[in-house]
Amino acid sequence: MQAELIARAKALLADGTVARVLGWRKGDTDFNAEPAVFETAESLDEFVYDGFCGANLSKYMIKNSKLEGKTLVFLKPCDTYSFNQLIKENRINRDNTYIIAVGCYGKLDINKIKAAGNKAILSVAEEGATLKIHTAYGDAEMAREEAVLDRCKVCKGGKHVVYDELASFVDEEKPAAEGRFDEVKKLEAMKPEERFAFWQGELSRCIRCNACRNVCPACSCIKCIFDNNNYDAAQKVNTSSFEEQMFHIIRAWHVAGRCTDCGECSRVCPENIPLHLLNRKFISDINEFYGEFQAGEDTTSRAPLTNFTTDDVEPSIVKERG
Amino acid sequence: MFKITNDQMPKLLKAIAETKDLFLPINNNGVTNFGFYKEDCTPDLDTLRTVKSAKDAFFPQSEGLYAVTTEDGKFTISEEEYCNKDFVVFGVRPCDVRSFVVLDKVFLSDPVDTYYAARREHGIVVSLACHQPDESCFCATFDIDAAEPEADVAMWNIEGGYAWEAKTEKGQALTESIKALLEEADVAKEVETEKNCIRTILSVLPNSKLDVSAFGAGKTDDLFNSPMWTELSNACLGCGTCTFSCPTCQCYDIKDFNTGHGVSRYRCWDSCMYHDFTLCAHGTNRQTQMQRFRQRFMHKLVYFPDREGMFSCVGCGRCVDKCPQSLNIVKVIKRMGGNSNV
Amino acid sequence: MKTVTADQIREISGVDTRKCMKCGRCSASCPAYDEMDIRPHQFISYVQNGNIEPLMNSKSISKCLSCFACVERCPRNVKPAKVIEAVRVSVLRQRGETILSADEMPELLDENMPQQLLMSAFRKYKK
Amino acid sequence: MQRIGVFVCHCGTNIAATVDVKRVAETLLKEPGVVHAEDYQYMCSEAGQKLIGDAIKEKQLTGIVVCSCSPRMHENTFRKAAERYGINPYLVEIANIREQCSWIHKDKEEATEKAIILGRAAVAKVMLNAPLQAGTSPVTKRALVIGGGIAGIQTALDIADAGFEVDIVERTPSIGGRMSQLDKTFPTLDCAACILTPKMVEANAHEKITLFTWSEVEKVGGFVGDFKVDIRKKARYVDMDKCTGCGECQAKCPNKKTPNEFNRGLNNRSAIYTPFAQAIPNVPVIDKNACTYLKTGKCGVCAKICKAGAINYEAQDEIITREYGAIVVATGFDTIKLDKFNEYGYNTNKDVITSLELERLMNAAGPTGGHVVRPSNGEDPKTIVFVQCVGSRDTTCRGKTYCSKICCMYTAKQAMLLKDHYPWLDIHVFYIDVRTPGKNFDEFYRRAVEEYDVDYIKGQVGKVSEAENGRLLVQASDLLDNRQIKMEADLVVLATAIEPNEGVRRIASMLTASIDTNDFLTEAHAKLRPVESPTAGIFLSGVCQGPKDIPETVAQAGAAASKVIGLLSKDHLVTNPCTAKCNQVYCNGCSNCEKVCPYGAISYDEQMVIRFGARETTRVATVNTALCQGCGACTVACPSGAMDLQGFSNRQILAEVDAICR
Amino acid sequence: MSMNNSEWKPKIVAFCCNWCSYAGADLAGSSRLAYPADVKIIRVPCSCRVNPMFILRAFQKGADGVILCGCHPGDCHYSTGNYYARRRMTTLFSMLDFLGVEKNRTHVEWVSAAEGVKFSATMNKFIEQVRELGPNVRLEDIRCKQN
Repeated sequence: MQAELIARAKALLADGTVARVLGWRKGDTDFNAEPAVFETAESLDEFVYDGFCGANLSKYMIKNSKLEGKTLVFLKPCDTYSFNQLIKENRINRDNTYIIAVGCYGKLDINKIKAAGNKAILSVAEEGATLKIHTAYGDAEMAREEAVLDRCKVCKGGKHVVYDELASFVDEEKPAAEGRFDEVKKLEAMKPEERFAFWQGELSRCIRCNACRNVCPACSCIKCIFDNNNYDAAQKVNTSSFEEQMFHIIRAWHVAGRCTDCGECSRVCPENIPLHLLNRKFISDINEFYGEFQAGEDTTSRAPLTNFTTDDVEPSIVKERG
Repeated sequence: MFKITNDQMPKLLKAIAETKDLFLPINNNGVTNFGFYKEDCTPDLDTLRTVKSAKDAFFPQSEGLYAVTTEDGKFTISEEEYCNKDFVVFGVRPCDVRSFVVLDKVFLSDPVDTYYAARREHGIVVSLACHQPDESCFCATFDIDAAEPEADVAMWNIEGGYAWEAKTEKGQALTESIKALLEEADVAKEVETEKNCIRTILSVLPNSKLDVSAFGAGKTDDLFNSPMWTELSNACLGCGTCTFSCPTCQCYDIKDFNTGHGVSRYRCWDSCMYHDFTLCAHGTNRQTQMQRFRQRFMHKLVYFPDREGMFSCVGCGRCVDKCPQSLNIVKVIKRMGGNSNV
Repeated sequence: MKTVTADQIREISGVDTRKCMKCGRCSASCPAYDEMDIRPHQFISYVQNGNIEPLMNSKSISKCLSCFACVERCPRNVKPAKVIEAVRVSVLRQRGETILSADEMPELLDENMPQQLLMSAFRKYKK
Repeated sequence: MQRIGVFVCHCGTNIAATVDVKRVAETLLKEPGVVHAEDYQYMCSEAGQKLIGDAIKEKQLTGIVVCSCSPRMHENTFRKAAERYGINPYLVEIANIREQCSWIHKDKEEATEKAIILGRAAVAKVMLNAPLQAGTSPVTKRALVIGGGIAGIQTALDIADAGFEVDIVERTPSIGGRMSQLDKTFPTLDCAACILTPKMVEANAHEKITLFTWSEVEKVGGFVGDFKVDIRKKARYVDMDKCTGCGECQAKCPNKKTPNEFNRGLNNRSAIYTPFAQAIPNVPVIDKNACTYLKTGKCGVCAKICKAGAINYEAQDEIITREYGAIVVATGFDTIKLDKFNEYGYNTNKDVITSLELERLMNAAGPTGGHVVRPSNGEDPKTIVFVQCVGSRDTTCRGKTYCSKICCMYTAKQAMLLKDHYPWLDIHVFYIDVRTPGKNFDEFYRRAVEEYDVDYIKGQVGKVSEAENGRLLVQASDLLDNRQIKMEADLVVLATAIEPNEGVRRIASMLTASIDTNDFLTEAHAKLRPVESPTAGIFLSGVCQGPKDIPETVAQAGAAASKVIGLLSKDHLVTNPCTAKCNQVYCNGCSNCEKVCPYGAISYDEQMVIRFGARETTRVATVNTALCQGCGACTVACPSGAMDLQGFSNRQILAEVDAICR
Repeated sequence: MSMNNSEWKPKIVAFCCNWCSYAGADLAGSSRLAYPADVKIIRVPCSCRVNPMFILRAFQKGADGVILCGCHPGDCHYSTGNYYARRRMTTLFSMLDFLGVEKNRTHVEWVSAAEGVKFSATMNKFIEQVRELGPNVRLEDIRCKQN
């Protein structure tokens, strides 16, 4: 499938349809491919598309779609939602974009492979449902299933909501996984003090590196209020536990109704804080209060928080539902 | 040399914590970071790398400097107390130990950073050799021996426990204070085996000895205008993961916080990856992410050697592991300086 | 015997007698009015004035059918029947004995007797 | 460096009795930035304002905090004072230490502490106040009156007489309203028609007045001085220009089975109808729900009969858009539904009627030609019982908590008139209280008792049922005699509570005028601004604001008119400068703000901005300050904080929060 | 702090919209309908002006409860402001609950300009709720506590 994508990209570059290609470049190991822009056919030889290409490229299109000429971008099913949402918010120039929809069978998480006890990994090979892991301390195998990112376990399905052409290996029919809100429900079922303890434990690890924010396609503000001294809220570190909460509550609230649940925030968190749960809680609330809503499904509908009906639930619902 | 068994280790930690603050790797919900010892914490000496480095011990992510209060229109300034009590930083890996040397160059040179100096004076570093180095380790590039910790006390993993060797006076004193829990033993042979083991693994790791000949003092003109930077930095999100996990990044900002009954002035880490880094009234700090990205690596690999005669990277590999988009100093070194492992 | 105070009546009944605007719709609606010596609207007024003794001795408390017409029609939600009930309860409490016991019930039953009457009688005559 | 002056008002003893004003001033003087603080008996007085002026000059103040009554009361006073003494009026902040402090707290220590904190918050806010310049907006010199009853007619006439154009929108086919249904009016017993119809004619003939009958307000946009209103002119099916008002069509219409609304359903009307003989305009409408032709396409009698050819079955609703400078709401009232009062048997017994129905029975133009009969059988009544306060003063879910105000008087009127016509009648009035405040009102009521022998009984009716002989059995209590009354009657008249007309809530929300739980429109101030809605440019006339009788309504109508005239006589209005403002450097161009703006005040276009040292052309938001009303919805929708509200900026509110919480 | 609970006075911040609730508060005042001095009102033009940030900030700086009052749904002076506020606060409060913050520390009440009685009753009830919870610790910023 990688060869197919390279061939298409080269063809589109050659016939002048696109001026550049946004994809992934091989890393110096099997598992650290990076998002990259390719402008020549030769450079595309470094292009890679495999299980470790988890990064969502849609946010890079804010920058790239402003450039002269079209940009070819490869989007996985879940990335297309982010892309659509950015179109809705006028952040991306769709006309300047050429999208090849690529299939996805769940992206791999190197941390899970490491957590399974593999140290000093020299290579990882995907062979069907099995991963062959070669390390300095010996070789190992593990089921691919066990090494996929958490977000892929609750995959939204194989459908691409926006694209110009589909790659051959795309499975648009791939069903959505069940249980997307299970973790949220589990927390909801806890007592408030348990929930508080849980989040204290998690958020206390936050080092305020802003990776979650900077990777988030919805957090694409020209300047974040947490960086802006005009707002009286700028912070560079979490000097107290309040600031951890403040940052993550406001961040999640700002993207509520706009977050497509792409899961990048949790993927990039160096401290493994399950940040996606905050976003997913908002999604689950919005679904419950205002009807099912999937951000990025289209480019025109009003986001739930910039919309209303006259008979919306009252805030007291939070108290009433126990 | 002493030996301490795995069973005795918790007691040892407790004993140290009784008289001194103890800063050590603690596991919190599967993630290990340095933190202060508490009765119910889960010390974790097995994890090779904590997410954040040990640098917090001497240069915490944020620290109060002084507070200003007003009453009846008068200002009162109360300074934060300097560190005045010995504390132990435990389980520091050799790369992090070296990072203190880098920090010392910055903070102990004139004018001396008194807050840092006070902590350095009172800190006792207990280091632990890297039992199982990882693929992202490249400390040997900077002549750090993962098998030979250079701290107040050095420790090695050996069968059934750890070998313990005091290397300095501070280390001796600490050893004396907990001698009851240590077992005098001739473990030199086991330590030697461990060292060999570590070195053997390092030799097969892909990055263990990178070629950094393209970098170092005087290389500014060669590298600054390289077209490579654009390509290398293209995917950079501008987050602070690399800087905040880095043991040698030493940049900070000074900020004020209005507590309602006064203003507390504190300093906190800053990241050169941030667009408001070193922003001041003139408003023309580094404008593009490429410039910021270049600054970070040029600083570590060229400017610091220019000024201090040493690289300010210790090859711990944290940024290699943690960069959200898999950009890192190893890629920079390899791409700009040739691909070979020497 | 301890005297019953107006506050106690108000507490038992949950009625705020100050709400009464003296319209008389309770008495106008009362089917047992002619049987009563003290009328529903007077009950409110008496309690408001703290004059409980006459109420305790009034035959009205056993004449009230608890039909709640007064409660239904009162425009101010005053609930005179509840006040009457409260006085009745107070009297029974003072009397301290059960006049009607569950054992006696079966022989009093008759097929056509509405359940509600039974309940109301039980409420009325049992402590 | 800011130089803030703090002025603490005693408000006589209103504040000073519970707040230690001296201590407030002294404490606030120690706040950073405060260079002057003093207290005074009445800050709002001329002398008080001069104190402020003197301090501005002497201490070169850059901001002013007045600790006094609610800003809703005197913010404008102090802003004007500041301006007069040379500083921008928007550099004034009010700390509300009367309504929200001294009046609700008893403990002096506690109230003083709170006053200090409120003062501190105002100081913190004023430090960040920016001088704002109010803009101006033009005034459309035309008024809209919604409702064509006596209130609407009077308001329109007064405005028109002052030389301004007025449109009246009336949803029924004719103007005239409730008053046209009445027989005589208290306390002088003038014939309602005699005093109303001339006004109706005048309104119709007035060159400045345009009537839109059989029309409704569909949509309201814009703001004071420049409202844009869509009016739906419902299809009349009769050409207003051609119709001569001969009435032939109504006489010949074969379909006469529709209950006559004007007569409160006491008789029926034809499908093509004018509500009453003196209707204005005297042009019938076709009731499309009743007309055989419109429902089935068969009939067409009216079209055939009409010599003027005025019938047009193809007519459609028409929407016209008109611009106005001011809008007067005069939507009037109706009687409440009596479905919840089964004990009176209104729905089951034809001889139980509301007082408005009695008016129709007594009216010479009514269904019985003014002859009062029992609706059930047309016989003359011998005994009539009036029940007061049906649904009024009722705190249960069945009625209204308020006193309907007019019932006592019209009942006395009706009783007297009945006795006048039918001296043999036996009339009983059951009352709770008889309320007759008003000129000659009590005298009027006493005449009913003393001269006309109307039997007033203190007590209420509990139940009205049908006696076996077909009469009504009234069960009531007489509280003074302490007896229960069971009497037979032929007619029971219920003094039914009144409520604002149905649909007023819809109108209020279109106008964004505030409305209370009983659906009465709220006045801007109960005493000082009784005919204005809090929403600028919206005025209130008649019962839509609260129960009132005809003289009061007419008086209020005139008052509303004079307010409108005051507004329309200006060429420009000063606009509120507290509008949203977009910092385009930080604007993402995401359109979130545009989506939540209720006024369409935000637009987007490509503009050149200097961002982080570089020029770029990008999509950014711009606020049209003439349209923006300053609600702030956009500021919260904006994730980057680019959108802020002047006068209530993020930093100002946060500063208040900080000051309060510290 | 060595205060016992009966002496403890909560800090309550109330955001009131200018057109309804602030006027309702004024009416409560002119009707002398008492409520504890613990409540301090901040006037905002509309409930939709209230940013979740303001609420969190209040907690950070030491508030023990935050209440937002606006016009009744449908009665907003700006026609739709309170509908947005309603969604914003519903989601925010739900999130605070999810993080384990006590639900009774936050409240939204619709109070019209005519509802002085309701304003006063609402404040009394809210303060009572917050009193039962005691001081806010879950959303506090320890730096802001006065020693």
